[in-house]
Formats: sequence, C-alpha cells, structure tokens
Amino acid sequence: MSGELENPGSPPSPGPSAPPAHVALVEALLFASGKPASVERLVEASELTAAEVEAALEVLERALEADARGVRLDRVAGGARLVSRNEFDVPVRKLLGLEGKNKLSMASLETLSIIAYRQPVTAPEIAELRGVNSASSLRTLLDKKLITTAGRKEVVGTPFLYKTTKEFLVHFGLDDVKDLPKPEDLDALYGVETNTSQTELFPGEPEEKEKEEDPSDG
Amino acid sequence: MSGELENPGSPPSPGPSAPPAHVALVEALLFASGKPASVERLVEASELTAAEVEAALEVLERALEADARGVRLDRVAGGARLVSRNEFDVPVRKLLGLEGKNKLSMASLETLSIIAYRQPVTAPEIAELRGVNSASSLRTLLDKKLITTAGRKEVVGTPFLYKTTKEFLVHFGLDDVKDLPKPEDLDALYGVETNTSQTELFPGEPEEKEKEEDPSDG
Amino acid sequence: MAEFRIPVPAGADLMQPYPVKVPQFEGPLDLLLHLIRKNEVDLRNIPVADICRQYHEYLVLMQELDLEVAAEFLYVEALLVHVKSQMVLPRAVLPDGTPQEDPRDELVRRLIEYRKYKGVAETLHEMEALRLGLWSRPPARLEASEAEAEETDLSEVSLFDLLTFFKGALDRYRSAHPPSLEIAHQKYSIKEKMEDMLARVRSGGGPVPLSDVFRGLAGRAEAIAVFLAVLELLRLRVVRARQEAEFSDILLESTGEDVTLEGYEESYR
Repeated sequence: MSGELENPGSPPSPGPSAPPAHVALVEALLFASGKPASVERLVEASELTAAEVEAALEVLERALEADARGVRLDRVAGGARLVSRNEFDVPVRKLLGLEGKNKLSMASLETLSIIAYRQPVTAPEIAELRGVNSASSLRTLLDKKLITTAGRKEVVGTPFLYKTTKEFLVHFGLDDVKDLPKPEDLDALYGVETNTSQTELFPGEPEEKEKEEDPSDG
Repeated sequence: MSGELENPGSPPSPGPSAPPAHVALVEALLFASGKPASVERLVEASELTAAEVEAALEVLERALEADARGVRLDRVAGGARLVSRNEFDVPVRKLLGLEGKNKLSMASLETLSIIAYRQPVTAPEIAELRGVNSASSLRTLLDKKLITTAGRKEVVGTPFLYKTTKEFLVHFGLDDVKDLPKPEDLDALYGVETNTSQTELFPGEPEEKEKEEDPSDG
Repeated sequence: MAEFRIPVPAGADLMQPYPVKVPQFEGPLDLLLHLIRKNEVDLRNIPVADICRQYHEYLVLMQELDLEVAAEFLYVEALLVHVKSQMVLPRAVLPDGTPQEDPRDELVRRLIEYRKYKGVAETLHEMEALRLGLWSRPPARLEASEAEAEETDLSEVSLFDLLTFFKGALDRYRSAHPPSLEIAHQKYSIKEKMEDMLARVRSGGGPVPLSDVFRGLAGRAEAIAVFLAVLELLRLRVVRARQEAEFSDILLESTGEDVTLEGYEESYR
C-alpha cells in the first residue's frame, strides 16, 4: 500500500493509489454523466486503462467517504455514479421542489399555447387538438395561475371554458392577448434574410445540448 | 490567520471556516440542483442561515480548488452551481456523445451586447445601432435561450421587445447584467480617442458630443 | 472580422499564386470603422472624401468577387456621398450665432455608439471562450416517473415559443385529420345531392340553370358534392344538359327516364 509519501502533510493512505489527475478526470466524468457510467465507457472517454479507471474509482470512493462529503460513489451493475448522500434527502427534495415551481413540461406549454391562441376553449377541445387528455396540464396551469376558468360552454356536458390570466399577460409583457405573435411575426424572424453578410459564421448548435442527457445511452 | 491548528496534518487554512456538515449539505444541494442555486434557495432548502450558507459555499469553493478535483464551484447568475473543469471538456463530451459547444458569431455577439445594455430593446433599434438587419442573430439568440421576448413596444408597428435571460448570465459567467462594464467605462475603453492632435476645424462644437450615447436622436 | 481566401481561378498561373484576402465585415459601420482605423484618422475629423472613395472601392471589390453586397452597405454609401456633398457647402450660422451642425456628426455619433457595442462583443467573445468547456450536471429528479419529462423554466419561454408550440399542435392535428374531400364527402352525401337535384328538375318548374345549382351553398366542399351529383345524374342519363348558345348558361332538365336512386352506391369513396 502507498508508495507515495512525498507529501508529508497528507495522512497516510491505506487504500489503493491513483494519480490525482486520474481521480479528478473520473470525478468530472461521473459528475457530468448524471447516470451510471460503466467502466468501459469511462475507459473510452478518458483514454485511461481499465485498471487505471478502477483504481481512480476506488480512490474517489474512499476520498468521498473519508471527508464527510455531500456526495458518494454508488456502485451499480457494471459501473458507478455519483449520488447525493441519503442523509440529505429531505433538503435535496425541498430544493428540487422549489426549483420545480417555475418549470413547465412541454405538454403544459403546448396546452398553454392552445388556450392563449384559442381562448376561451374547453378541455375536450384542447384534448381534440392535442390528441391526448390534458387534465394534468390544465391543473398545473391553474395552480400556477397562468389560466383560469371562463364560465361553461353550452354544449353537451357543459364543459368549463379556459382563458389566460392577467398573470400570464404580465409574465409575457403583453397588454392584451391580441398582442400575441402571429405566424407572420415568426416568418419575419425565421424567414429567409436578405442580408447575406449576416450569415452566422458559427452556425448555431442549440444550447440545450448543455443540459441534454446522453442520447446515445437510451 | 486561522485558529484551527487542531489537525496538524492539514495545511493552515487562511480562509473562512464552516462545519463540515454544512459544507457537505451545501455540496449535496448544488450537486442535485444542476442549475445555479441562489443563497436564498439554499437557505430555504437547508434551514441554515444565509451566513452559514455563504461560509459553506466559500469553504467548498476553496476545497474544490485546492485538491486536484474534477469539479469546481461556478458563481453565476446570482447563485452557485457545480461544473466539471474546463480541462475535462474533451473526455466529458466523449462520454456524453456531444459535439463541442459552438462559439457565437460576432454578429450575434454584437446583437447580444446591444440587448444586454439597452434592454428591453426592439429589432429595429438593434438594426439601427448595428447598421444591419439582425433577424438571424435574434433567431440564434432566441434558439439558444440567451434572450427572450419582453412584450411589445408601443410605437408604430408594435415591434417585439427583447431582453437577456438567466442563461445569458450562465453562458458568460456573469453574476448579474450589472457586472458588464458600465457605459462610461465603455466610452473610455472603446469610445473616442482623446482628440489632442485634432485641429479644431469647428471650434463651436460642444465637447460633450463625444460622450453622447443616444444614437436615436440622429 | 473573419478573413477568407479567394481560391485561385482555374487557368491561373499556379507558379504565381495570387491569394486575395478580403476582410469580412459585420456591416457597413464595421467597414467604416476599419477604414478609419486603417487610415489612422481621428473619428471626430473623418476625411469624408477619402473614406468615401475607399468605401466605394471595397464594394466594387466585393462585386468583382461575386460577393453579394447587402442593401445596408449601399445605404451607407449613399449617406457618405451626401455628407461629402454637404461638406463642400459653406455652413450657415444659426440665428443665435452658433454654426450649423457638422454634416458628419450624425455618422460619427453612430460610429462611436457602434464601436462601444463591438467592443463589448469582443469582450463577451473572450468570456465565452473560457466557459465553453464547462459542463453542468443534469438536475436530479424528484420522482422516477418524471425521468422523461423535459421541463422548461417559464422565464425562458418567449412569445415565439408559445406560437411555435401552438403551431406544432395544429400541425400534428392536421396531419392526423387530413381535411378536404374526405371530410366533404362524409359531410355531404352525393346521393343526397342527386336526390335533391332530381326532385328539382322533376318539379315541373322548367329547366334548371347550372349557375342556380351552385347558389347558396355552404362552401367548396358542398359545391364539389353538388357538381359530382350533377355529373353522376348525367352519366346515368336521368338528367340532360343543354346549352342554347355559346357561353350561355347550361340548362339541366329531366330526361323523363323513370330511374330511382334506391340502392345507388356512391362510387366516389
């Protein structure tokens, strides 16, 4: 064990050793991955050997345990991932709950857009257009006060009519729903541009890539 | 400094201190969040005081810098997040199967600069300042979520107003838009060179003209 | 400012490569700033005639290289020519004794303002370069069931996103429910239209002008159904069409054949 005592300040390490650069690299990979990464994938990405990755994983695991850290290494079938420690579950859930408050799913955004453009509109009409039941999206949007009810429609079942709220207008900086963009506005922005000198030198990659989960690992 | 020499093995810590449990908790929260979390959010989730959270963040920041670690603390957009280190860009991308992030074109950056300083601002105003139609840059910036709409301006044609987003701050590593150089500094940096050598052909010209910022009066 | 090399044209003397470097500009103001810098002249005292000539030369070069010259470049050239012409005129003194504004002033103001933002853009470019290699972590999920649900922060949703979502839903709906004849066909039965038509020509009110047949219909779909019904009746020889003169109205009348449409099957499905 340990042939590395060149740093007299550090406590003697009883476990396996690995160069700090390897450990840092493996930590970065596990951090960014978000989901379990197999040793093979770590080897491929890091260009270390399997033995080097294994050693780095072990050193990292011990380091995370020794220093009373917020995360730990979780060994799962054929690989490893970083997870927050169980003892912090309550505050972690609280934080994610708080952050989730401002978030909307794609389904909710689509429902919101239909209500914005077609208001007042009923749940069956929305479901017809979207092709799926939209009850949970409606509930979310009502909770967030982006939509409200606007009486009932005089058809079979007298379903509720929905419309957008004042908060919706305030959020989007509009005075009236009539000010919502029209297809022409989108064409003006996304249409062919006359100015060729303006072509992007570095054609854009959607920024979402940054947050994207590994698509190759479905 | 430091009254903490109880652990003779550790190097003297000149910085602030915080109980390891607080540091671990804050690390767990940042790890789970992914996005920049403000001190207020962390306080709410952790039930620590703001001062305790601040201290824990500082200790964590130093700890991550001191050891050769794979991640570091990124103070950005009024909060903090964990990110993998720059040097691990290539292996991280290899693991996630992602291409490198593209740089923004100068056209997009010019457009973004104008929006950052003059927000909310309309497309015609941007075109006037840049001397060229900027629709394709606006599109790129909208797609990358670096800008968003801020309603419409009540002038002829009711053009859309644009403003920068939190993602803009994250992208450029700014804590707040106020952290951009101030317009006065800009004048000094990029403005008119002092006209000492200039022969005063038109002595009646007021000197202040040089510093003038409003182009719309032209 | 990006630079690119013009490829050597075919047939050119390859021993004498002649690479032309053309600086590219973000716009006319960018080009003007470049010329002012190149000439080492003061922004406050631009030699308009010189700059105007060089500006024009650049546009000519672009055209010679078959690069499209955007309208904005031409607009600023016209502005330069205008300023140049103003410069040769003696400047009036306003009633209060101050001289009239220098004709270059507006342009100078715009250049100064533009240069500031160009400078910021360059700073942002450097800041960005330091951060392209940073990767954050996908946020943890509260519930396993949410694993697939992609969520967006409402503050990041633009008005155009709303419109795009709406258009997406509409497009999906339309491709799932193709409009046109099929709907028309189901809504308007050709057989019914044939029965209506037959009743009309047999009512004894004389020949029915074809133009009357299409009056008061609900829309294109119904018109198509009526037209098909007329053709079908003609084919079955229940109805006859005649025209009294060229370009006069076509008249429909019963042939007198006693045909019932009982059991008639629509063949236009």
